Amino acid sequence: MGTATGIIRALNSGIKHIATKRFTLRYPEEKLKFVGDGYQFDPSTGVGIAGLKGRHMLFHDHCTGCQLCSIACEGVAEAIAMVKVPEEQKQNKKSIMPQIDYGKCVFCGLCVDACPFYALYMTNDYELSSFSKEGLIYTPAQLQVKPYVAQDSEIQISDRGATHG
Amino acid sequence: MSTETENPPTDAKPEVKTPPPKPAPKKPEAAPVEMPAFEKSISDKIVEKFGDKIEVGFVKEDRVRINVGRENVHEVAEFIRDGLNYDHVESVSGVDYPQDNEIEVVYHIGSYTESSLARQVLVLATRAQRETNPIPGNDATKLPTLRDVFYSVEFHEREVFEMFGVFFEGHPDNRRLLLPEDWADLPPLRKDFAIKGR
Amino acid sequence: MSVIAPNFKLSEFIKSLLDNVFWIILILVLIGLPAVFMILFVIELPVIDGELLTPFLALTWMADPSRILPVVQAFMATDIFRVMAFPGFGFAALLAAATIFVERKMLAKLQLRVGPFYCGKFEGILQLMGDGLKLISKEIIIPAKADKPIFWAAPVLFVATAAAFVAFIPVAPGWVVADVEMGLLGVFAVIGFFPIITILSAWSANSKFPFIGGIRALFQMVSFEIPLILSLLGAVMLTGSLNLSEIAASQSSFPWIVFLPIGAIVFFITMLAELERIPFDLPEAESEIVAGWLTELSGMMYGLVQLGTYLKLYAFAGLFVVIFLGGWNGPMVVPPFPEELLTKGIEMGPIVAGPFPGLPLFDQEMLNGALWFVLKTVAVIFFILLPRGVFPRIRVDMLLNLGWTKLIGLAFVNIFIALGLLYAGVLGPGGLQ
Amino acid sequence: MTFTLPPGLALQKVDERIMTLNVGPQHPGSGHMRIIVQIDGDYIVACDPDPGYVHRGEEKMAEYRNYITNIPHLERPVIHDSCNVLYPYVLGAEELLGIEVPERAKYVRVIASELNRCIYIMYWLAIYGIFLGHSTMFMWPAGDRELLIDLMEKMTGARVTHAHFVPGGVRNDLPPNFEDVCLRQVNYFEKRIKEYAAVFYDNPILISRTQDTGVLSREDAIRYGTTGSVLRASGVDYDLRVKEPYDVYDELDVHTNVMKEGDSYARSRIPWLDMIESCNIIRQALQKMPKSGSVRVKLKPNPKTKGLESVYKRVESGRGSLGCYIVSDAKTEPYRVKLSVPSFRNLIALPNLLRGEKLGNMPSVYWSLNYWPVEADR
Repeated sequence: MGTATGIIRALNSGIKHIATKRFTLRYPEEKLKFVGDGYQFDPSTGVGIAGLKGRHMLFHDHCTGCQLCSIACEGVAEAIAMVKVPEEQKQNKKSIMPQIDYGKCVFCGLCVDACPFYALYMTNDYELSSFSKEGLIYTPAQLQVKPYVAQDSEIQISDRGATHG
Repeated sequence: MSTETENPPTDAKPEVKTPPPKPAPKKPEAAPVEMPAFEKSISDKIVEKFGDKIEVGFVKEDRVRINVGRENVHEVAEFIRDGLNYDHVESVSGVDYPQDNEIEVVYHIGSYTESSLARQVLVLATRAQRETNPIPGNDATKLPTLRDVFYSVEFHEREVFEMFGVFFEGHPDNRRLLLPEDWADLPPLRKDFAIKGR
Repeated sequence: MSVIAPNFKLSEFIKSLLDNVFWIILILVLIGLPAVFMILFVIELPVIDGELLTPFLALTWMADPSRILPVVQAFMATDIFRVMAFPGFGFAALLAAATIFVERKMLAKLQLRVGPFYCGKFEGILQLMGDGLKLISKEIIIPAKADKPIFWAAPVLFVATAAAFVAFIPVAPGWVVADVEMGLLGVFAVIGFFPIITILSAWSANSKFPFIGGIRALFQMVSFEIPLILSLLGAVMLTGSLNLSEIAASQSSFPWIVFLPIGAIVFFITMLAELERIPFDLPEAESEIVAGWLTELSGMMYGLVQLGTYLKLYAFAGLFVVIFLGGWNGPMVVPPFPEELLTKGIEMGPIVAGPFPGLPLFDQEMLNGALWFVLKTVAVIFFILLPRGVFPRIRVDMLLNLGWTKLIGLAFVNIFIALGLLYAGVLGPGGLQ
Repeated sequence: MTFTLPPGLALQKVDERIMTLNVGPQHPGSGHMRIIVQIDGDYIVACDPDPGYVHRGEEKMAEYRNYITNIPHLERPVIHDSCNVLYPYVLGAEELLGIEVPERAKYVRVIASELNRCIYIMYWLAIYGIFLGHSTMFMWPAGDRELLIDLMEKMTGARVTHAHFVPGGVRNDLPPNFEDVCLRQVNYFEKRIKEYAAVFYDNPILISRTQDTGVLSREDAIRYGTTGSVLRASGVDYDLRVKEPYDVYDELDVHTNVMKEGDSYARSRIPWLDMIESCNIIRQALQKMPKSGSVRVKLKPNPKTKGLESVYKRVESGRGSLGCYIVSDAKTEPYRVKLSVPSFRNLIALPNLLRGEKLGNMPSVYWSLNYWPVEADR
């Protein structure tokens, strides 16, 4: 009779789960909420601050054009290229700043670790798809913009199961 | 940074260190600085059995390294299995040393049955002659297989054969494993096989 | 300049319109006119309410909708209606479509998913239509060395056989497509076609995985047909008839599942196996043999096989209901037909629709029977669908072992129970029923 | 059934009765590999695994990158277990570079490693379920995995490829309030996976389907050098977290799950028990972890090793013991990196287990070996 009880237990468990809450996150309508404002790095202590490794954000007034981010990326994805910025945006002597190709970037965040001047951080924006390869290359001017994100869904656990509330 | 690692410097730099060959920094007889006792007893057993045929590479905590010539590797492996109760090979790695003109094959041997050996790994290293223009399987880069001693080396030795061109004599199945069937280039993990653009 | 119409010319637009008109006229002349002549001169049109149905009369329906009711009633009395629409194919296909939707939503709920959601605005109710459109628009790819006529014919045969099976199922008293005296034997004969079609399709595809799948399907269906037939014999003995309508009618006070639970269980398990549903979906075991005998089918050929499978599912569920659950029998829940519709019609403020002298199209007994039948069938279908969520697939040798040793033994036990009930006088003349 | 084919040698004689099937790479039951199977009726007479479809030369790439930039690509072989596949490399690099890791970082690593182990096992379990035709067991683990992926994403900032461990600790400190969220979600996760028993592990159909199939005896398991759940299902009590504790595993109470049967069922049950054990370890680690402190030692930009030396480190990953052999030559790049991966070590058991089995057992035996094709190919 062990077989019969096992089969009945399995059926019972299946029927019970029909009444459990659905766990699916309906992505375009709901978006997951992340901790913090994105991955940041504090070069004075050498420890990062937790956050999503999403699209980068470049602070022009801090960037010195030292190329350390580009060098850090060299062995990983070769996504960062240093480009000349126009005269009117010039903030540093060399007037070069990173330009990131998100077609190659693997979002490891080593460039953020490499930046000693608090100039390069990551943000919560992860929706970067584009219709062309050129659209994935973000120039310094584009990287300066803080992205708008509306993410508010969190995992909520109750007696009737977990949901993305 | 990594662009410095072209082939010429790779060859040039270790050649400065060639006089003390591989196990140079740790000479167990010369510098017995608080060597772990249990590991020392293992290496002593092997030294006692084989004497000059082998050379103790290093004795560190949980790790013992034995360097053997290619003609003795089979009997040393048999002794390791029967006399010391090691029972399986965890990995077989090839290391290419172009400056020594040798390819080193390293067996990491562990034991499941003997509980005192559970955290020990015995590193058995042997070297094969390296050919400048390799013809995998048909040149002097050959070693005796350990498959009849440790069954678990079968696929690992196949991998080393295709990645380094080291032919294992007596291995029943020296076919390609990971590389495509039509691979006609150098064995890819040799140092003279350069990655494009680097 | 838009990309869709790079250079628009009025002359070409007019020319395309004229082309369309030309072709329409040509087709009408070639096909339409002969058809009209055939209708007018060859076919004998029916007489409805003392009037001969002429094309002119058909046009008057638009002016007076109540005149259409006798025509509909006359049409409902024809065989073509029974085959195409109500107890036959259309009804079954509708239930099968509902089954597919319910299966997907229920399985999704069980697995804590959402299931079809976006198609059709509300919980994805139009998903099936979307899938059908997708399947129709897909290219049909046929393996180069396939035996093409058989390969083409197999899906069509599969649906046809499933529809033939549906024809035997009585839905309400008197409402059955084929009310044959040896109905159950006919069912067995039709079920016997499925393995042949499967193996034909599998063999003609000339491919390894379909072949293994076809052989597995053959094993499975042949070895489960014997317990299937044996498990139904108990009910036949108690009823004394092979006519499915009579079997259903004989259970007016007790359904046979009360007396023959073992037979019902055996029949249910064999039913799952015949339907190739989890846990018996070996012929389509995707991790072993890709998609089994369906591997090489593509486009609407695959869609036809799926349609046939779900028709078959409905037919088996209906067979279970007819034989073990009492068919259409059940308490009368449908309200009687409102008589004032015949005399007064519906009064909606100033407007009065009707009266409708042709109504009722269906009598109360038939509606009640069909309702109970559908309810019971849906319940059985639920239990057919449920194992898909909670059981893994079993193995060929376990399946054959189950079929040949355990189920056949149980089916014989069931037959002995039926015989015992008859000889003890519990049932039969002088007994309960 | 006895077949007189020499062990390890397959696919030579082909006669009329025998049909050769290419299971994979475009087959729903193989993953990124091919198993060439010869069947006689329903019995497999010979089987030859053919990996290498996703070989990308991680070991060669590692020779051209320095010790830090190796990290994002060395975790690529098993992205679901990316912390564990990186762990031995990081331990080895620390020994070569002479770095002492802060105490808190060790605990963070243990938590990340255990979470990752559960994430991997859930993915593995999902595929094991669908290989047996159990679609619920595909959807439930795939969904409940999200709880832990969410934790990892809060912790490291990436959902799958974390690149979190570095020589000298971990990349970033835990986010505020992480301990409470972690405890809550791990507790719920444990409650959920215990519900799998009724539908999957205690299901009589599953048990009859997988018991006594692909039996690997204790002697053979040791002789083949298998590892992880395959080894422990065959009755060998060997877990590196207990036998050779790295980081802070010696301060935690780790229980090793061992079963004696050595069949496909035992091999599938061990990872499930391991997940429950992992939940215990995470709770212990959260309790014992220092509440504050540094998590990363500051390194020089391009650290160099001391001289020509080698190190072999191993950890217990989701699939078994995962070793990393690093040879360094006083440069910023390693001279040679060899990953001794458990999938590749377990692969040798596949032809021996499948010979004489039924074709219907092939997916369950194959996937119960805890084989991850991408990891085996590296």
